[in-house]
Amino acid sequence: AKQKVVGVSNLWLGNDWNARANQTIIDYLEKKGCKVISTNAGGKTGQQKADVENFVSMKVDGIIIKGGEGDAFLDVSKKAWDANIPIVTVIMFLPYAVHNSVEDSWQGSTNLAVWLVNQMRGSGKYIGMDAAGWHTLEVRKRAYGEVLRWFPEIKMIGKWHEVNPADPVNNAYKITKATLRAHPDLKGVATTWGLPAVGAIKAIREMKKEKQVSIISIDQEAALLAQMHKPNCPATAVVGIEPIVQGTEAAKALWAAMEYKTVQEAKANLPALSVIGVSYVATKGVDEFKPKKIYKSVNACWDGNFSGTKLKKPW
Amino acid sequence: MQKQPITPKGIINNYGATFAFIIAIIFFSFASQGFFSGQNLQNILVQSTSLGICAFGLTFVLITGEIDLSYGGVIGLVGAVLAGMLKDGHSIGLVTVVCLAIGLGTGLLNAILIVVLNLPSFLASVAVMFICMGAERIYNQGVTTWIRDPSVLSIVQGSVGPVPLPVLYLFALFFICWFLQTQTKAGQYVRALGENISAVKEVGIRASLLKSGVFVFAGLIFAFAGYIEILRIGGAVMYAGSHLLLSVLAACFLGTATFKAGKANFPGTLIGAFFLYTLLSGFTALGMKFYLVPFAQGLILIISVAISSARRGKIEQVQF
Amino acid sequence: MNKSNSNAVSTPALANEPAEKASRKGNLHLIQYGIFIIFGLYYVIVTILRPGFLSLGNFYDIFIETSIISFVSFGEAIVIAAGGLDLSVGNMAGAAAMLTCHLMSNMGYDIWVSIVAGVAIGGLIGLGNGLMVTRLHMNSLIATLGTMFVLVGFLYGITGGVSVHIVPENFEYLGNGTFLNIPIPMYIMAVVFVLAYLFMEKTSYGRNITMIGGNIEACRLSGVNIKKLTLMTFVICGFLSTFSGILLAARQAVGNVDLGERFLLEGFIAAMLGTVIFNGKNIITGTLLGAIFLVSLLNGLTLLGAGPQWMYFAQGALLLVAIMANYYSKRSMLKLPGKK
Amino acid sequence: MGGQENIVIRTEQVSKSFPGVRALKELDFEVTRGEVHALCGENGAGKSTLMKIIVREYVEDEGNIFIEGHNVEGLGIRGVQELGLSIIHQELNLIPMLTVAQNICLGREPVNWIGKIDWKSMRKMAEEFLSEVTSEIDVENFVENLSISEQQLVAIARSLVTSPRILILDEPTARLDQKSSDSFFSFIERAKQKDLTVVYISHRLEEIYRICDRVTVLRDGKKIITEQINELPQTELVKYMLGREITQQVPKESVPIGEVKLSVKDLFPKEKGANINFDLKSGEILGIVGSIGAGKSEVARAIFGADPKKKGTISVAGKEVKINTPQDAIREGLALIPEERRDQGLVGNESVRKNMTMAALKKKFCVGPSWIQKDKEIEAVETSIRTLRIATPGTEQEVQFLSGGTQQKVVVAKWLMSDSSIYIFDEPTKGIDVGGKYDIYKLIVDLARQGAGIIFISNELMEVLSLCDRVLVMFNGQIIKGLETVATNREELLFYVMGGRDYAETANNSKGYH
Ligand SMILES: Nc1ncnc2c1ncn2[C@@H]1O[C@H](COP(=O)(O)OP(=O)(O)OP(=O)(O)O)[C@@H](O)[C@H]1O
Ligand SMILES: Nc1ncnc2c1ncn2[C@@H]1O[C@H](COP(=O)(O)OP(=O)(O)OP(=O)(O)O)[C@@H](O)[C@H]1O
Ligand SMILES: [Mg+2]
Ligand SMILES: [Mg+2]
Repeated sequence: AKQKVVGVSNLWLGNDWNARANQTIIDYLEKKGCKVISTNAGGKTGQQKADVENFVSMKVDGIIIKGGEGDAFLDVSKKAWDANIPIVTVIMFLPYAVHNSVEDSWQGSTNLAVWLVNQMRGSGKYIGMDAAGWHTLEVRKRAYGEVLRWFPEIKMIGKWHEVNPADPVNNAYKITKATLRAHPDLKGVATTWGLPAVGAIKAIREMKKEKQVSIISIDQEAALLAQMHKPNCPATAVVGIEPIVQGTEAAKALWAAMEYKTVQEAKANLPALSVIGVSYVATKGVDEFKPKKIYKSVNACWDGNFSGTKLKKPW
Repeated sequence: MQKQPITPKGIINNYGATFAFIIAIIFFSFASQGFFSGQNLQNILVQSTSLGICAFGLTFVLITGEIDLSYGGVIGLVGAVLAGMLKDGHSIGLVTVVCLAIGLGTGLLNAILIVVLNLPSFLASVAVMFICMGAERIYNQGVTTWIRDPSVLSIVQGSVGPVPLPVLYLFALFFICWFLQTQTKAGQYVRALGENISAVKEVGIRASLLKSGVFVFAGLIFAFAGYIEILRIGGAVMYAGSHLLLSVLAACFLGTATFKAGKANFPGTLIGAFFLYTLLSGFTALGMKFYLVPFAQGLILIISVAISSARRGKIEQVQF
Repeated sequence: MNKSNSNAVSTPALANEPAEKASRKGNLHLIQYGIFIIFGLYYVIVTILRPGFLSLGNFYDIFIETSIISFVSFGEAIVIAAGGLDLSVGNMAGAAAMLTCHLMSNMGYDIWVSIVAGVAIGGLIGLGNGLMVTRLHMNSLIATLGTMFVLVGFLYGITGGVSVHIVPENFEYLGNGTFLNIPIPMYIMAVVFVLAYLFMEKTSYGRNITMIGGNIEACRLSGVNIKKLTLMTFVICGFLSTFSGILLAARQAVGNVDLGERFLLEGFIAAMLGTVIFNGKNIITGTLLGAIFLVSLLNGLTLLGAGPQWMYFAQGALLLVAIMANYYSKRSMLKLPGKK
Repeated sequence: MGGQENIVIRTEQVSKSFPGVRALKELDFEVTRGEVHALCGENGAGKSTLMKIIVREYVEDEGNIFIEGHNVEGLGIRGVQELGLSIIHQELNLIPMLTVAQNICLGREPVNWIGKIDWKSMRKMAEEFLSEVTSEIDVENFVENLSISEQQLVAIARSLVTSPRILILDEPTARLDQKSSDSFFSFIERAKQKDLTVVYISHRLEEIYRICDRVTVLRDGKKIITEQINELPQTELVKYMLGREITQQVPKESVPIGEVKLSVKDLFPKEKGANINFDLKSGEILGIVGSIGAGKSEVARAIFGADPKKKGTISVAGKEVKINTPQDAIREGLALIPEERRDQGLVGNESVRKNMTMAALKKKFCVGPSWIQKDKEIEAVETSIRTLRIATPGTEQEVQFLSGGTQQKVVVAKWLMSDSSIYIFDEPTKGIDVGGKYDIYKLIVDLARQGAGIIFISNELMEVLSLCDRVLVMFNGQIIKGLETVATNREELLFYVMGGRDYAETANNSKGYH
């Protein structure tokens, strides 16, 4: 059979998670004998769209769109669909994709927020750091807010700060440090992605407030882990989506999709959506992240919850 | 009009990047099957539209001997307002007018700073860029806003017959700019202005009015480029302007090595814009590593401009 | 030495005009130093609202940050002085930082070897920029834009986008350590500042570099080696940019691919402030002040809890204020005709 | 002179100040219809300023200006053009990368109904106006390819496009060589017959006496006198301009001629021109004259290494040297005072001090490899300012604020500091007033006396004849004649400048016929 060509379009490859996930996809598909072309749009949605368009007009056998905004690809993904090219998305949603592999940012973030509330004992000041315009980060931000809004005693200083994606560590460091000077009673830091947390930890260390401030963040960046590994790290909890799992999942789905004759067939047979669970790392107070149980049958669920009660099994 | 000795060396000097462009197309066509297809060439045209249009605005300004980097902010601001107002339910007609008005306004602001107050254009336009970025951020609150109305999207994503609309816009605007600059009085003065402003003043042409006009016109073009870019993407992503900042510069500079050695000109800019996307598409078609794309874009920019600068024989300085 | 025998010449001319010229000076200073007044006021206001602004700790923060951007800014200022512009400073800084981190943490080379390699690559790229400008007669704006694209490719090429976590602790010391309670970067900045100042103000090289910026042809015809000096400005700029990149990596203990990008605009703003603050004279001191202004402006805004939009507005306003101050002080000297 | 209606330009009590300088002081000035009115004065007297106010490029601080009886208050440049006024500026203001035709028609391009320029009729229009002054320039040529002289003619042609009735000429002949001057003067003669009023600014007395009817003298921004030209002897005029008397125009002095200092063999500057050979001895002042684009500057620049040369050998003091850059030339003791002092000689926004020490900075004012000794520098600069009588308020004044003559002295001072022994002066007196010229002649003679060899390039034949020992005539890139100044005269020189072959024979022939 002819060698299959796969295009992987990355919105941005400038951090560990993206680089790692991209590499996982490449490795998986190459092992299957595909030729993989991966592109990096450097954070520019316009260019990412151009990359995908190029894949379509090259008539590749399958496309993975990793990162970015589904809405931007509506028309080009329709074209791919018409040309019978299956698309798998990673951490984004697209109606014309045969499979969307997304991360569980919402649950992870709400859990982190719970942890932060506990660390702050329900009151105090915190700051938020974010990067503007990224869909996945927006979800995380909202999930944080969904929890924190129930605690009027927990107050955000100013608005969400925007960290320059090109300079996340130092920028977050400056913001945290300056805020600590203006508000010495700061108790929490919430960031929506990994590298700002690195800067925040550094600032808190330098201000000797490790005991007072807690940090939550998503992304288990190597640099962040390294900071957490060092002694006297402020209480930190991070949630991570595992890049290898996410990448493998997406690559697997695409490989499966390419085995079908048509995209319709692929879509009919593949799950439309898969959610990759998150993993937690916390230096303190891990109890809030107890593993959740899955009941494989209804009976087991009944037994787990209602056995020994007066309730009668309805079936 | 042109009367310059035609020698092989002269041709290479004047049309270096044009040749490189043609060679690149031939190379990509033979080296990969996917490249030379109607679909792919059409893609390249469509992809270069907003970049090309924005670069026309910059080319106009470069011809006057100034520079205007404000598009780095204007495009984003226009996008934010466009998507935001549509979301609030305003009609596309009104929104279009507002977008163009923003271009007009920033163009005027540039004109006031650069022409009336006589500030150096490089710095003043960077300042305007910052101001627009701030305004953009205020307007969209740091959130990407999507445009859902298909009839609005079809302004850019649609086509007449086989021709995609953006391509029409690109060539129409190209023709307008080219005609204005080379075939009309005002265009002559704009070129003259860039060469020797006191000569223009001396014959009683209102040089400052003209220059202001160029900045305002460029502002309008930038706004139009933003409008196209955002409708092409389908939503106002954050800081869309700074995404285009360097590529637009690169397209204009490639253009200086394309037709008129060392001088900004519209056919050159058009080819410069195509060139950047041709490389992206060609390298993808060949399955090259992604980081080779900027690498090659940079090298080609350097080489073709080097060829056209070689005959200059002296060090060129930057004017602020 | 040919001294003409001037007694015989009975020159009458022009004796009348110079006497009056001295009176120009007065009002000029006020306009020119307007930026100092504005900043003075700004500092007072921030201090009233957020007393933490005026603490020794914050003072250090401002100075460490200043020292990190100062190297790029000095380099850029020197290039600008000779009539060039270097758009690749940010990527040179990034390339140096990533190369150093990569060699040191991933490949296990000695710290100093890695640093030297990082600095050398900056110098080399600078040399490349300089050669393009002096030998191929390219406009520096274009040449360095090209370099910038090439470097983006290079950066992703060597690292694949993965950030490098810095392993050796004593490398971090460069960015975070203190000596006699004063942060190390400030020492480095002080040394570089003094050297750059002496170079630009007290040596014939610096003198001629500024002269080239004024009129390159006149310099060439006066026997100034314009090629060598222009080349030198780009090499110095590349060389100094690497300091910023490597120190920033050391400071944040991680090297990420985009790390240098911020230096382009920040370095440019500081350098431009530097060339206008003292009216084109004494650019190194001016640049240092420019960097301090820029950093303290953003620091103050953060202390006030201002959102990102205000950061953008502030940078735009800072540029405008500086160039306007320069413009009005120049204009009061020239009284540009035709502008009624 | 006639009644009010005959007065075409009238200024009343016009004053204008630049910061620190009062350029014009309560000036009354009148020009009557049909006359050629000369405006004289030293550098910085305010001539150009007055004209710029009249054409509305500057706005006066006080006073009134009337053109053809209209008060120009509130009129723009276009407005006064419509009153029939046209000006040719002291500075050449052409656009190098446009063609001659585009330059001439700038601002008056013929267009068709959609606004497209009608290239054909534009070309015709340009040819028509250019033919008024010269027939030797192709209107399709790019201005950047023209010599300065030719460009000046184009500038004159351009000023005619508005069909002016009043023409202001600010030193039009400063850039014209002898031949183009002649065609320019015949243009003026024709213009006079057509009742054109001309205001003529010039530093060249012979021209003023040749073509002007009346003269106004300005000094320090004040009007000194207006007089019929034939009632004012030259010496008087100069006296009014300077406020004192100059007895001798050129301080001619015989200096002993020594050994060969510089010898140029088979020099081919650039592509054009051929085979330049000459020797220069110490103490000698060697003039080079020639018409438009004859290649004088080209030769000077090739010797100095300012432009790359095709081939040729240059020997200094008998030893062959390699000169490829100005640095090489300076090392061999050469100095070039270039033609365009603002563009090539000075760094405008830097101080007098830095400009003066530029060429010798490393050699004389640095210790170690490059450490500047500022005291030594200041001392040397102050000495220079004193001995050359440079009119500057101090060593730190930016040179862009100095007058033209003063600037030229700064350039010369720069080279004096570099201890050169061979000086090439390329039209050093262009646009400089009588007093300034005198100073420069004096300086050149002093240099020669001290044993320097001097090449003096000029278009003013009289000054060459009286200053130089020997003169080379260039035509079309070649040296066609070498003459001893004592054994020649203005007519002979002009004959060769215009490309004549053998003067003696021609002169004999013409004698024979008469
Ligand atoms: N734009 C200006 N800014 C400041 N000073 C000026 C300006 N233009 C002219 N001056 C000054 O005004 C005075 C008159 O200058 P102007 O150019 O009118 O003299 P001029 O008689 O034309 O001299 P020249 O014979 O050298 O051309 C001089 O002192 C000059 O320095
Ligand atoms: N008819 C012409 N058309 C175009 N270019 C010409 C013409 N004649 C001469 N030139 C150019 O003029 C230049 C020689 O000028 P150069 O400056 O050496 O002359 P010059 O004798 O110093 O003249 P000037 O008196 O104007 O200073 C050459 O580069 C030549 O190309
Ligand atoms: Mg004058
Ligand atoms: Mg000449």
